[in-house]
Amino acid sequence: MPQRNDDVTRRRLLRDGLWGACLAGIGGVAGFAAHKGQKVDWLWQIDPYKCIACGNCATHCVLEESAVKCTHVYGICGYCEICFGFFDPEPLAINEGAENQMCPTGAIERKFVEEPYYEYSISKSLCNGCGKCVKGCNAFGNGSLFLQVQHDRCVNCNQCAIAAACPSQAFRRVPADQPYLLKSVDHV
Amino acid sequence: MVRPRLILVALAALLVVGVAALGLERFPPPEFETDYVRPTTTAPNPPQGLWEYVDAGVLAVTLVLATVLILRTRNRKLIFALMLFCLAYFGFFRNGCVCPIGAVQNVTLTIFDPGYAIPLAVLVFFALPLVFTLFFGRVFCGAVCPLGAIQDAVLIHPVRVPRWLESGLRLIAYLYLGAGVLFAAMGAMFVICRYDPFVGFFRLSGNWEMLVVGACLLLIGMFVGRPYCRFLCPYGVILRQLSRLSRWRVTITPTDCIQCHLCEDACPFGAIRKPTEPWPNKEYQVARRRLAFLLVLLPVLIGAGGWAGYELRQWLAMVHPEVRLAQRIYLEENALVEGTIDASDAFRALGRSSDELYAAATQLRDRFGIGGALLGAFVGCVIGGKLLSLSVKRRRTDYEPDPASCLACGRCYRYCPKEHERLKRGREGLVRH
Amino acid sequence: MADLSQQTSADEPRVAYQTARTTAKVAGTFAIVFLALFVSNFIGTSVIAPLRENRLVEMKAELRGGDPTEEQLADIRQLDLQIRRNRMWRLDFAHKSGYALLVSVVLFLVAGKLARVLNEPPPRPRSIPDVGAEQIREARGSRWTVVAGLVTLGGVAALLITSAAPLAFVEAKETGPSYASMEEKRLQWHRFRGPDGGGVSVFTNIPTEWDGATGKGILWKTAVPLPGNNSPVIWNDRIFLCGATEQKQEVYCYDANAGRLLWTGDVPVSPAATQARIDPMEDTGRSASTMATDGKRVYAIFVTGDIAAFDFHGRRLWHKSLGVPESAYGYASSLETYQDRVIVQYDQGDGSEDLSRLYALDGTSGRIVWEVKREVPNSWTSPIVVEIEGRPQLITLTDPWALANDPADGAEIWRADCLGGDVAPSPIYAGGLVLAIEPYSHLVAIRPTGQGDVTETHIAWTMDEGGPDICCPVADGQHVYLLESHGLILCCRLADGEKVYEQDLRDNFTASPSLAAGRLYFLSMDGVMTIAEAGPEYKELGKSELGEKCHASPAFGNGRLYIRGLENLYCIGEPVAGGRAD
Amino acid sequence: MTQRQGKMDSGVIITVLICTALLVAIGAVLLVDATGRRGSGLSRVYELDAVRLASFDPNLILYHEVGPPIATGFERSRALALGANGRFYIAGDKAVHVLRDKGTLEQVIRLASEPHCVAVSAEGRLYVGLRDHVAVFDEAGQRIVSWEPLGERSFLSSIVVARDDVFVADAGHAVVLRYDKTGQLIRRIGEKDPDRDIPGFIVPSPYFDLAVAPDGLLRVVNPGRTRIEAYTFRGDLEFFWGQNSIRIEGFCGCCNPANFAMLPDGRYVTAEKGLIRVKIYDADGVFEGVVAGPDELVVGGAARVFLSVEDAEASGFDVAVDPDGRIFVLDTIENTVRLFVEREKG
Repeated sequence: MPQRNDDVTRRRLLRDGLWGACLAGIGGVAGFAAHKGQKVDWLWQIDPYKCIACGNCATHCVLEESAVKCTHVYGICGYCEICFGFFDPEPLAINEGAENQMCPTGAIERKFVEEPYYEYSISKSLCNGCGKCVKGCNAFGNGSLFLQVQHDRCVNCNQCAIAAACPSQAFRRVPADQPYLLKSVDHV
Repeated sequence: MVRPRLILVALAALLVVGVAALGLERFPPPEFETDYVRPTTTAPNPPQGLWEYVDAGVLAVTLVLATVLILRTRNRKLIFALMLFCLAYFGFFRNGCVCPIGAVQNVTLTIFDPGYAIPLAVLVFFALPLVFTLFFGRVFCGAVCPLGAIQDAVLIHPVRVPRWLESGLRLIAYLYLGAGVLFAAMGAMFVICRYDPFVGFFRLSGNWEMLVVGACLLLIGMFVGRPYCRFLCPYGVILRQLSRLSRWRVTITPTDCIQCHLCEDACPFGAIRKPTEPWPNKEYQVARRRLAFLLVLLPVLIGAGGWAGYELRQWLAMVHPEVRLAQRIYLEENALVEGTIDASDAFRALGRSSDELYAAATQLRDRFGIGGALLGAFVGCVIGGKLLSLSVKRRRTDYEPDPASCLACGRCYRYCPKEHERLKRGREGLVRH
Repeated sequence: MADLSQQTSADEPRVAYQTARTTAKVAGTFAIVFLALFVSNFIGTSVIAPLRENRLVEMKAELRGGDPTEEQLADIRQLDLQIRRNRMWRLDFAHKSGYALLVSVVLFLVAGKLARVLNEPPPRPRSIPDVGAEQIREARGSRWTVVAGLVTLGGVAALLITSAAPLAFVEAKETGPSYASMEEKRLQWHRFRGPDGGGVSVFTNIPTEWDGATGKGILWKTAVPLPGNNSPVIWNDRIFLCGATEQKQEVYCYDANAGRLLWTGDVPVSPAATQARIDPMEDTGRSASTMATDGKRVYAIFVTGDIAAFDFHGRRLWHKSLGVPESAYGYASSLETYQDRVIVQYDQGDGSEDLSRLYALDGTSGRIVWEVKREVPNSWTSPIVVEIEGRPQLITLTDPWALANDPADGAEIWRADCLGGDVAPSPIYAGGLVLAIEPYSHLVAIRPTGQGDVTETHIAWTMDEGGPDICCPVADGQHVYLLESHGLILCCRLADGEKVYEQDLRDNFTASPSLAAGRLYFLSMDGVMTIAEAGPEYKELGKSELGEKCHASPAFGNGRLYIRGLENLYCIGEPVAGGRAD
Repeated sequence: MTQRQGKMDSGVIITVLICTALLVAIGAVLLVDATGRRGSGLSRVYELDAVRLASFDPNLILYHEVGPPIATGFERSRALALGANGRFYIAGDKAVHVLRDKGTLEQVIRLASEPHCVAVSAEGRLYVGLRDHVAVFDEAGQRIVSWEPLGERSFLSSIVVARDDVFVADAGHAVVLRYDKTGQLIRRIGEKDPDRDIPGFIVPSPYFDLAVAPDGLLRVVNPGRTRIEAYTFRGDLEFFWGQNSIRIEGFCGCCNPANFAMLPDGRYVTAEKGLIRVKIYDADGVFEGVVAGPDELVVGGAARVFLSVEDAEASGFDVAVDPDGRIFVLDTIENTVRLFVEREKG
């Protein structure tokens, strides 16, 4: 039946055409994407100037222990004796007693440097990224404490769960060769 | 005349009110008398980007291996072993991110967001399985995809899903793909990743809700073969269509079908199609009329879908955080809700003007109008096309897997007597050599 | 595995099967146990830990009052340590139980799978008698499911489309901006003396006869709680007016059809005003300024300089003080709206201190959108926004300038030096001319098409046979009618200012004359409305008495006339008006 | 299968299991809080309740705001000084704006860099403190002289002109410099000196204010110790007062008050950053009352205090007092000058 043969050839032609079109389509999309520059990977990071330290970082991370932790830039720190990132707003006394500390996980260490300066540092293993100290330091201090995604912990989800839940849209993708958005220290 | 200038100054003054001060300067830290040295801030480096390329390489190798195992060696045990390896590597070892399924969104965002581009590795993850599918059918699904693998591994007691139910449920995947692409294009959210049910298992950590969803899907997957792949997977939708055109593909029998019926129930995914029998004459007439009606219906469905999608733009846009924020701020400003939320507090603290926000949100809403219309048209097209394809009589003389639905798992091979013959020949050949 | 079963003897698979089955059962049990542990740990983290933490907060709060003892401090430290230890322990436990769960599940799966494979029946095809029919059935079933899916999707979409869309802010933008257009305002009485402040009603069905004593023609009458000389403003079926005493400043919204008081809005007296002890002239009162609405919000300002905005449901959107105005007789300028802004003419002082301002405030927030400083003394006129040659102009009268500003940004368009003294009658725009009155002196007509100082170039004519000190003019396109407060009506030709007639009503007036359907309405302080035909000669059509003293100008709705007496608000008209204006 | 019955049963069980799992899965998907609408869910130990911390008895408010705020015309306003003639001198951005009483911009003095502080002498000369040096301008806004720069580390934060002297607070070096009017450095005041019982200033943030009191002594904030110290012009520490507390009678945070001014009768007007509040202390440093609290000073009130980094850094409001005791507050967030006057008693 020549009729049927014709039919089969036509169908095959159509199929081949479609096949070629699909291949070309994939190639086109891939080519477009490949030619857009930017060959490094993306990571998630918090813009400290947008962050309001709402606490979502502590609980919305897909990791049991959040990948977001407090970061301290010493160059901005005033080494205050009475640090509002360290002390409860209404401390009973100015000492390191648990009742006077602000950090609920006890992750901030206070170390005497010299009269009247104290060094504060974050134990990353204890910090859960709640941002309570960030609020205190921002409001009263120099803002040397702020939250950052720690890239040794972050599993770099394609859609960061905290980013989706961030009320101030402070999360953004950053190129992997500049993985942190640290507050700048202009004078150093 | 001084007045106009003063007005301008006053206006300028008014304009800057509410704009938070920028350009903060840093105040020098104390000068220490002791030899105290200021520590530098530690910011742990991200894992080396090299892994990405290793992943891409492993993907390529496993795809080649999968193709060989599925199409040439036809050995289910080896396929299963490869699948377990991929599950272990891409899933548990590499934490299942980025996977080709999510990469659809990255590629979409690349196309629509001028400030975003994807690294080569992600591009390879997106494109390679597609190319392989175009040549060899769904070998990616069969042996490489970790999400498929985890489901395949738990499949213990397969039950048949009635064909009618399967056809209906499959629509969800199309919708999911459409929504995933739309929201990615708008920069709203990668929904496919946010609602990935299995990645939590790979990481042994996750939001409990999604872990529960994953557990439920796996529970279902013990009886219904690969529920995510068949009814939800957005990437699978693309692979289905490409697989229809594939050059080489899985065949149940290595040679000719002898119509022994033995493979009939072999496929846990309901992908094996029986030979067709001629319809009664009456049915032909009905079918022809139905086909004509559906052909007319198709453009109507596309149009209606597009219209509905456009009309739904306000709902769709609510997925975008900017739009949600604008809505909230509007409600608060007009005293339509009580109190504030974190997002509105943050908005005010950051000193953006609400008009600016509304303008941005309105623009987004309009873009969602276009996107929604396209999504609607796509859904209409899918449903119309589905109805059409269900109304066309296909001619099959043998038992063969439906190229679209076949997940290339290789389970059916051993059901075919011809396959046993082939294996036997092979063993004999081996002995002969 | 299948191959294995084929090669071994019959018993072996049986044993293997049993073993696999038992293993699966044991592993499954373990999995359930670990799952339970995992979940209980999760519950511990999310329920028990917060309870402890809250207790810690309470303990800290208790100590804050007095001097803490050593034991109390020790208790707190103990609890704090416990909480933190627990947290680490739970994290660790979650990790371990997670792994254990994973291992047991994997074991269960492997064993279960093995058992299944070992026990698998050989492939046995089902015998289907009629494959063709089954295929047709299947296809039909599938089609129906797809149709069902389509219907579901369509239903959900329809439901969402027809229900209220969530994006109110776009909605507001889409249904036109969040304010009424000038065209819409034309059908309302949105400010002092209605659209353009001209005192002209677009409705022709305004009542002409009533009697307060018998109640004839009076649809309703309702008491207004606080005194005020401001006039009602109307938006559809709502009437707004306000009143004030030294302690209280209130805004009232009445239902136009029944006279029911719908809501009362409170505008706090600012402390500055309390302290300043404002003592306005009695004729002015504490609430002389008429409110204005932009169709979405209403605005009120009081003699104290306190200004507030309310939505139509009575929610106060904002209030602020513009500073206590220095006004000789008390601040009395009424408000005007332009788009979503409220325009405040805030002339005060004696002109030497640079106190006077013209403000445009954002209606939604009260923020100052623009302000113009003007070196003019206090005045009592009200601003009008009128469209002239397609462009809106904000016209204000001061001493000595008649000024036009662009309501969009406050930029001055033109000014004419033509007034003096305590200017009180507001401008009107009629027949292409802006008409301004200098009390006791003259009426001046300015062509509002100039730029800059137009004193020399754009004054069309001046009629200097006197000018009212309180009442604003009204014009019908041919003539302009002036009403002096002792009752003298002065009618001039609009084209050239030639006097046409004079008529003395022998009564006292503070309400400005109005015009509806070619009839002039003059409301005397005794509440007597004289209605006369507009035209080149005076022709009285009748008089109607309200029986209550009236200081405020009447407001005109569709078939209705609203008059504020000293104590009551009257609605004059038929029970069912001829439909709504819009 | 051997038992037909058993198979039937397992079919039912499987169907029920699948349906249950499906329902649970759908429920869980709906419960996912992808948008953060449920908040963090952290317990009360993680709360920093600004509203509670900032609350105080409203009866303590002795002042009220008068008139609309006057726009400074700056994007970042820094300091406010009052001239003898009722003029405002406002430093900000890269200029000093001179405003007449009701806010008319009279003069703009452009500068090459950002001014940090400004003072006007009785003769009408304008002393502007830039980052590391003082520039002097005449009444017409012409630069007369720039004094010697003080070095890389210096950060001038306040300047005050007495009869013959000019005092400059250098926050970077935590020292007060006494100059004569020609710019000759006479003395460094307040450097740590155990022999003279001077503890030294602690200045952790760029706020370090001073003033000359009617009693002829210099008053300097020691922000790190949250107190105000009185020095003679020769640099002897006479007395100090002030306690650290978030309660209304104290100065809160690491370093406050950020700015202060002296009322004509020797009382103090203090402005705190962080928890923004302006308060009155009597001449002995006993808390008297509040001019305005966070709710009066900031849009959004105390709740906003802990949110914005930029707000917090810009929250060092400046205060100035005119001879009638009216208090002008430079609102550095909204960039306006706001006037507060005393409420009538009773």
